[in-house]
Amino acid sequence: MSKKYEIRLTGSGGQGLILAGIILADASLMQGINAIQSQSYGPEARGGASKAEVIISTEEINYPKVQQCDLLLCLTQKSYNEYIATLKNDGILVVDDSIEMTEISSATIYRLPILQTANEELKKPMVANIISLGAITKILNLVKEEMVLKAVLNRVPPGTDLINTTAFNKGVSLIK
Amino acid sequence: MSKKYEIRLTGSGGQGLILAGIILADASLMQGINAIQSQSYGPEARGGASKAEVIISTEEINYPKVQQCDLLLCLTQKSYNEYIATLKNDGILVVDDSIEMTEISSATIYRLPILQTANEELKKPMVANIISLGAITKILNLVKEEMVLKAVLNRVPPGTDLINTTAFNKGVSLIK
Amino acid sequence: MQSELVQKYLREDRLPHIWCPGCGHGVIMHAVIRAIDNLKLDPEKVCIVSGIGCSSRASGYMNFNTLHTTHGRALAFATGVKMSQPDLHVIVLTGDGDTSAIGGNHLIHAARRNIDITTITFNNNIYGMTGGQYSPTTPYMDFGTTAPYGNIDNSFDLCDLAKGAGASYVGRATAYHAVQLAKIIESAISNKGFSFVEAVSSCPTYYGRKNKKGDAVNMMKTLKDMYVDIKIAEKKPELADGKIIFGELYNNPQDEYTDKYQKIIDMLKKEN
Amino acid sequence: MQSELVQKYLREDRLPHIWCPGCGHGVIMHAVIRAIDNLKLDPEKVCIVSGIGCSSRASGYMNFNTLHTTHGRALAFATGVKMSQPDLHVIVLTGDGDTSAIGGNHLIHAARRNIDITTITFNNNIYGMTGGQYSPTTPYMDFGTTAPYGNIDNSFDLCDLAKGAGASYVGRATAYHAVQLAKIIESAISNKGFSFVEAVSSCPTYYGRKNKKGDAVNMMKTLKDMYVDIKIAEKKPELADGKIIFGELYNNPQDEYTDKYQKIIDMLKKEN
Amino acid sequence: MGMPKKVFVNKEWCKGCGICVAFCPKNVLELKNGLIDIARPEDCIKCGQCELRCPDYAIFLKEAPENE
Amino acid sequence: MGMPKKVFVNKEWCKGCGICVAFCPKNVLELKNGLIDIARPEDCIKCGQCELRCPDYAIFLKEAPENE
Amino acid sequence: MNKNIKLLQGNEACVEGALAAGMEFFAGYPITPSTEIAEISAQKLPAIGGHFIQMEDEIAGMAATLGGSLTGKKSMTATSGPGFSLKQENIGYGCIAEIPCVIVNVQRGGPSTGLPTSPAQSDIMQAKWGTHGDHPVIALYPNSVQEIFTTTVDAFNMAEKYRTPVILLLDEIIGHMREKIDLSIVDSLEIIDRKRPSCTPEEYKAYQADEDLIPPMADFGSGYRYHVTGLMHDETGFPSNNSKVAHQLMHRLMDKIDKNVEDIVKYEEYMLEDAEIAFVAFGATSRAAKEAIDNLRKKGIKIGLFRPITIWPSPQKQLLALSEKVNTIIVAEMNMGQYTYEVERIAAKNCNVEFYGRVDGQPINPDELMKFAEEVLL
Amino acid sequence: MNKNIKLLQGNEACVEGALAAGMEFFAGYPITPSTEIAEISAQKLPAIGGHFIQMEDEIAGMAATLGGSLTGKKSMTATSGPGFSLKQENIGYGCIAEIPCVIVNVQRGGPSTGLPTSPAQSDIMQAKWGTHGDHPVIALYPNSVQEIFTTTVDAFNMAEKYRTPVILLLDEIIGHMREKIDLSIVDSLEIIDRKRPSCTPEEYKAYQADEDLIPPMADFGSGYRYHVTGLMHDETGFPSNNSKVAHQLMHRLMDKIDKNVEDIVKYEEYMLEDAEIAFVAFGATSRAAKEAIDNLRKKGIKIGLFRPITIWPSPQKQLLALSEKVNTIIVAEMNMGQYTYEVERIAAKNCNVEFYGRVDGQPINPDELMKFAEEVLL
Ligand SMILES: Cc1ncc(C[n+]2csc(CCOP(=O)(O)OP(=O)(O)O)c2C)c(N)n1
Ligand SMILES: Cc1ncc(C[n+]2csc(CCOP(=O)(O)OP(=O)(O)O)c2C)c(N)n1
Ligand code: SF4
Ligand code: SF4
Ligand code: SF4
Ligand code: SF4
Repeated sequence: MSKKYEIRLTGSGGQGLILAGIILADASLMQGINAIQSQSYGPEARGGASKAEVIISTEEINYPKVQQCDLLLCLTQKSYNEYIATLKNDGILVVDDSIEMTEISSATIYRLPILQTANEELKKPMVANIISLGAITKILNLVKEEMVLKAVLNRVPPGTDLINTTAFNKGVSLIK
Repeated sequence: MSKKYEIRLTGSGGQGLILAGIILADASLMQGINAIQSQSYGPEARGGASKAEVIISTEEINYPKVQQCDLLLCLTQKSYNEYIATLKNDGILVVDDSIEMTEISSATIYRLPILQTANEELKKPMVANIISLGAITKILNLVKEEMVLKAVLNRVPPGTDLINTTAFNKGVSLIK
Repeated sequence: MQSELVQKYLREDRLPHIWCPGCGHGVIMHAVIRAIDNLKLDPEKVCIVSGIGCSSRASGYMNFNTLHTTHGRALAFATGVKMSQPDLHVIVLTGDGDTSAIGGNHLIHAARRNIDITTITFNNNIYGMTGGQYSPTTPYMDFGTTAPYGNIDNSFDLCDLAKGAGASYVGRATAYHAVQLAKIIESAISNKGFSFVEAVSSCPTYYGRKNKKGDAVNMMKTLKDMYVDIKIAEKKPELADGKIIFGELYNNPQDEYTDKYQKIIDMLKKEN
Repeated sequence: MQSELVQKYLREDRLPHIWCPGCGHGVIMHAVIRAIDNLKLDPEKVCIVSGIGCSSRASGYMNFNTLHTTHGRALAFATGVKMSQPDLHVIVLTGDGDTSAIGGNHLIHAARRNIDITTITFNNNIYGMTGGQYSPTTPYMDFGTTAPYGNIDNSFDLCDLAKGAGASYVGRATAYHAVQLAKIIESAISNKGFSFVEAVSSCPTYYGRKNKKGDAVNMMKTLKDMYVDIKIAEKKPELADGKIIFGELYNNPQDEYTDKYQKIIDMLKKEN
Repeated sequence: MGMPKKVFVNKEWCKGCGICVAFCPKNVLELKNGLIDIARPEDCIKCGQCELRCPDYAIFLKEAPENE
Repeated sequence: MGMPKKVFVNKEWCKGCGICVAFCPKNVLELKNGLIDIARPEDCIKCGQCELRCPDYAIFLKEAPENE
Repeated sequence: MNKNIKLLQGNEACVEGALAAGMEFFAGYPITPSTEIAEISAQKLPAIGGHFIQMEDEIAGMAATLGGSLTGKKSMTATSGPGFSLKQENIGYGCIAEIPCVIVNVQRGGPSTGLPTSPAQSDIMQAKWGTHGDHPVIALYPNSVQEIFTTTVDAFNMAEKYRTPVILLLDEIIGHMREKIDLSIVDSLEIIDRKRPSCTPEEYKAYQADEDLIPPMADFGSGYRYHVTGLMHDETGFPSNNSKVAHQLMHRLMDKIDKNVEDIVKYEEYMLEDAEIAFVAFGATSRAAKEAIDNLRKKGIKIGLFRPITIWPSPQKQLLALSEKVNTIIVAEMNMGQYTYEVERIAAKNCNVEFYGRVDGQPINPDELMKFAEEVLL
Repeated sequence: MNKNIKLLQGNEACVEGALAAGMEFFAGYPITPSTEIAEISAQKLPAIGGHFIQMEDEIAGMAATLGGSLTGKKSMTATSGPGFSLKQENIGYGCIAEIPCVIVNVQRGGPSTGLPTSPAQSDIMQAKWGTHGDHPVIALYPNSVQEIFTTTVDAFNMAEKYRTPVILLLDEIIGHMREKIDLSIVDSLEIIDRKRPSCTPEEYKAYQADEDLIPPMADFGSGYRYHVTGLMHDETGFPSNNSKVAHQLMHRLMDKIDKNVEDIVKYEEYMLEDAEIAFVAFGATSRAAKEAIDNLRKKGIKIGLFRPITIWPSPQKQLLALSEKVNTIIVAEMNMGQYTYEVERIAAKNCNVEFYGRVDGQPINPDELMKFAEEVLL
């Protein structure tokens, strides 16, 4: 059966969401699943809301941009406000629990302490992206966790393997 | 009856033939006859053969370039060699008498001591153009002599009226 | 609520500006409006011209006649403005890339003509807008995204270049030396002729990060440490050792271009 | 029949050249081939690059690898040639308009990089090819077809400009001082780095006529009178009064650009 | 003579660069949640360093009634 | 050692600018019909000024048998 | 002789037309065969209190021309192929920032330096497509000295009316030839000035168009401070990334031309009433075509000429009508078939479209056109 | 995982393709969204002994690229709209002097600075007509990361084979997206090098073409001294004003492309077998079209896609055949209808040609294409 997910990762400029998107795409390819990653450029890229997109699919991917999100990650209020409308009715919303949400009926919602885990538990704000990735991997249940972790370790700077592994696993464990 | 003359004045760079062409066109306009003047640009404009063209016509002139000369003036051997072929079979050829001519059958030929008159008689080599103009005016018998002379005086530098008038009249008198 | 100066000279509704946190450009733009304010220029007669780059976005924030042109061409547009309407105060705000890379020719020619335009180059030693490529002012062997092994180009001393080309006023100050910067800009605008001001800026986002220069605060401190006032340097040269001099570097008023042209106009008027 | 030098280095079948009677350009081109001959350069390894203008036609007459480019861009093309094939001797022959008007930016940037290119500007103070418009080197208040009331632009001192931008060798001589000119060109080519030579030419056809400078012979004599050898000027400054100095004006060898790039290549080779 | 001056901030414009904090000679300022905060207003000597150095015009002195 | 030198002209290239004539120190040269002419070859001292200055490479010294 | 009758060079007539239209500023860089336009401007402008400047290159010439226009002065620049290529970036700027000005391109043989002193008509497509991005284009192409004068006036008028750069195409032949001009028309010329704001400075939004799609334009220094940018911008003139704003601006820019095609399109029809075959030609070539037609008519061939004076926007309606009437259109141009593309696009569904061209530096002459037409008829 | 499978950005794939094709020299100037191509070249070239230089502007970048190619090094430059405009003059030089090289234009929103970080496809016509004078043009436009790689190789191959600058068009979307690429093809790539002279230096005439219309090209410094000029020139390479020479050169330049259209034209057909309606689209838009087609097919609509990979010379034969087969062609492009002109020219006599476009900085998406197609069908 063919599966296709349009995923949008949103937050603020410095949160490394583009890297997260690349890693997810990397991991998909490793597992033989197609993936396309893209991002928004422009003044917004400097602070303000930032957006990375990944489409992963067991079939060929034609149109490379996300049209309606199957899964939307929001790490900041600003990005939540801006992108919530792009989530499919029956999509999956992953939000940081610091965000105030408006009513959403039919979406599956994961309200997770991502930033808090990064800032307070791991004391590394910059791993919020990897925590998110762990959670998303678990939720999607399409690309294998070990693949994603391998992809993480391929892309992060040398010497940060441990913290990133921890972060990833933390993310996975946030789900259930 | 409509009359149209395609005239090409050829010689070397410094001989002032473009000015002669302009003067002839000027004079034609003064008399209510249409005229177009043009010239060749290009490296040739720096020394070497130089070419000025005038078309005068009692009718409207469409195509602005000379196709086949009704009248060809050649002041140098080089220009004669280059342009003689562009003269109509029944055209008029005005050549300086220093030029060695190849056989031409049907053209009307005026072999005149233009350069000699300028250099030796008037001791002003630069008036060869005006002498030529006098001769051509007389030959064509279309634009009035006084018009051409007026046009000459309009265009030549102040203080040279006398020598140019003399030159023009000399040119006229070279014909018969 | 804003400061009076900001209210008076900036377009509040266009702020906050797009510059990154801690970018020196904002400080420099502030100095420009202080200079204009001190000179009591009629804002209607001030024309700000810029090219393309982070720095060149300044024109959009300033409440004058403002012209945000194409990359490198600010001075060429400005020359048209000044030449056709000599009563305008024309001020060009530009980046190091904008003025000295693609725009280098217009800089030297405007300087040569000594046309009354004040050029203020926000020099952050990098192309900020496009994400950190080296510029003609990137120091030797510093890094840029297009100089991954270190920059082998020698860098321009923009003040020398402008002076050599014919500018009649040349000054330099940094975003740290903001008070002096405003003073120099004031003198530059006052000079009737081509004036050049190198306003040393800092780009923590690209230049800073690529070259491990620390955060915005650190980069400001570096400006403080690296530059020394020419007046101090003249008095105590030992204090200037290994440092770059700032201040009024050259001030040599000369006949101005549009004035000279006006003389031709006047002469022809008389003749007729 | 031709002189040996002409036979050896010029394309006889392209001669006589298009330059006007008495134009200084021919004398300068002669000096270039004498310099090349003295240096015994392998003609196969010499690349002559020019822009557009009377002067820039020189490339077509010279029997080397020759590249006649677009107006003002000779140095940019030359930079590509040199950068991609550093073992070539790259010599740019160009006009004052070509190098310093439209090509000004490439001049200052090539100089800044100190890339091993020798630029010889045939400076006739006018745009010859297009018929006598003023150029950035036309003296103040001289006439050109676009300066019918006298030129109000200040003129560049090309040597100063090149030096200020970073050239490591700068020299000047005139078409009259043809022996010295060849010597300076020789030194310029020998300098491994960016070298600039201002070869003062004369355009009797346009500049001369417009400015009543007499015929070609006269203009040559004027060059003789107006310029004084730097060595003489240094010994007897009074002889240099009101005159322009020629000779080797600056000679300060510096690391060369393609050499520095080669070091990066070598470093990366070692790493692998 | 005008009223005494007071330091004001515009949090909407502040980008939290910390420059004002670092260059305040009296340590009046702090970053709070990444934005400027006038932590010790009573120590302020109205030197204007913060206004001079803020790249974002988010902090400045202005005349104001003493107890506004 | 080479043969003695002699002054040669190439009339096809000469444009008659007169520069060689003016700068010949021994007044060897003349323009004739607007082109170079070696009027007084016997006075030539083989200084090479004409070759140096001719913009058209139309006059030069070359080794040649004395009475060619 | 009528005092108003003069013998003028085409390039000279262009300057005279510009001055009659109100030109006060010229910035350029010399290049054959356009240089006389700069030279005569240099001579004439200061005499009327205007300004001329020779810039360091064509890029600067274009930039300065736009700068001059922003202060309210009617501005012009002139060039030829290589310079026209260099001006392209800033021409696009003029289009999006809606700055009126006239850019003259006296065409010569290309590509590159090509045949710098020979005529060509090979920048026809470049006039429309030379700069990046979609943009509005008006390009005019007269064919006589008299018409160079009036068309230069038209060019300024359209530039001012539609707030856009207007390209005036000439070719080396008509630019350099001297011909009769009757300057008595000067008195009856309609001169259009840009619409300036009638609102207060506070109300002024620099890019808010009136119903005619044209925003009033204030002179720099006249009390209306506003912002001009080459970025996509909204009605206030300030940059915007908003896609609706971009859409609106782009469509308005194109519409202000497209919706006024009737006003902008100028053309001449010659002997088309009963024509079965028609030349489409412009500039110098159209004069050869006329002469060819006169001769062919004498032979009884029903042939005529459609001469677009407005090259862009193309006279689409008229060409379509023509294609419905004649059997064959021969597009004759001194290039390798540029306008032919446009004529084919419009006309090929209705009639046969043939191309006759030359790219050897020689003008197309009447004889070869006659021959070609006769061959087509076989 | 197959080691050859990688996730690469489009711009990155372009550099990898260039290196695979043999690129040894890159000269450029940064501009969004092409900058990564310069950045990655700066990083990779010295490692293989090649050279990278950041020039002072795009004009210089283009000039240096041509200079580099003359020494025998395969050379590339990359830019976007404003820089592409600036490069035009020297692109024309490359065409007439027949200097192989690749010019990448990663298209963004224009005109002028426009929407610098948004995608567009609005330099399609500029790629053909941007420089003055008639000149040969090859322009290619891939639509995936994999194809960017192979098409960059094609671009170098065609440049070398036909001795001409080749334009590689990308757009911000495909330039910046990351996608799977299978690099195992590298081993089987055909790499073409320019034909070098086999004669002696004495016999060598630099612009004397062989029967294939291509003159062998010697590297500067390799023992063949010759002259290169942007003036019209004869077989020896030296300038000539002779009209026969000019005619011959111009026609050979055009013919070397026109006569090899079969070799140069690349395209993809998708679901066209039974199509009654067809999209014509390229680059990112063609991907939206494919998705739209898949969806429309599900609804039973007989629709397909013709995707030119070679944009210029246009696949005239194929488009003509298409027009004879379908009722309607919808040209979908992120501009105001540029390629539509070309399709109309070729196809309008046979079928209905519709245009669907966008110029607001947003990609054309499958939904709007579906809607448009359905409306057209009504
Ligand atoms: C013709 C052209 N080339 C390149 C660019 C891309 N570009 C935009 S800004 C810029 C450099 C900006 O650097 P600088 O002037 O130093 O200003 P900063 O952003 O650092 O303040 C470049 C290369 C462009 N917009 N136009
Ligand atoms: C882009 C471009 N602009 C303008 C020209 C016209 N043009 C050709 S040569 C020249 C000036 C030549 O002057 P200079 O370089 O001083 O050389 P000279 O002819 O005086 O030796 C000009 C303006 C051109 N060919 N290309
Ligand atoms: S990128 Fe650099 S120069 Fe640009 S706004 Fe940010 S800090 Fe300032
Ligand atoms: S126009 Fe002047 S520079 Fe050109 S060849 Fe003639 S004399 Fe020399
Ligand atoms: S300097 Fe300005 S932007 Fe920076 S922290 Fe202080 S108030 Fe905020
Ligand atoms: S210098 Fe040369 S060109 Fe001039 S007259 Fe003498 S030989 Fe002839």
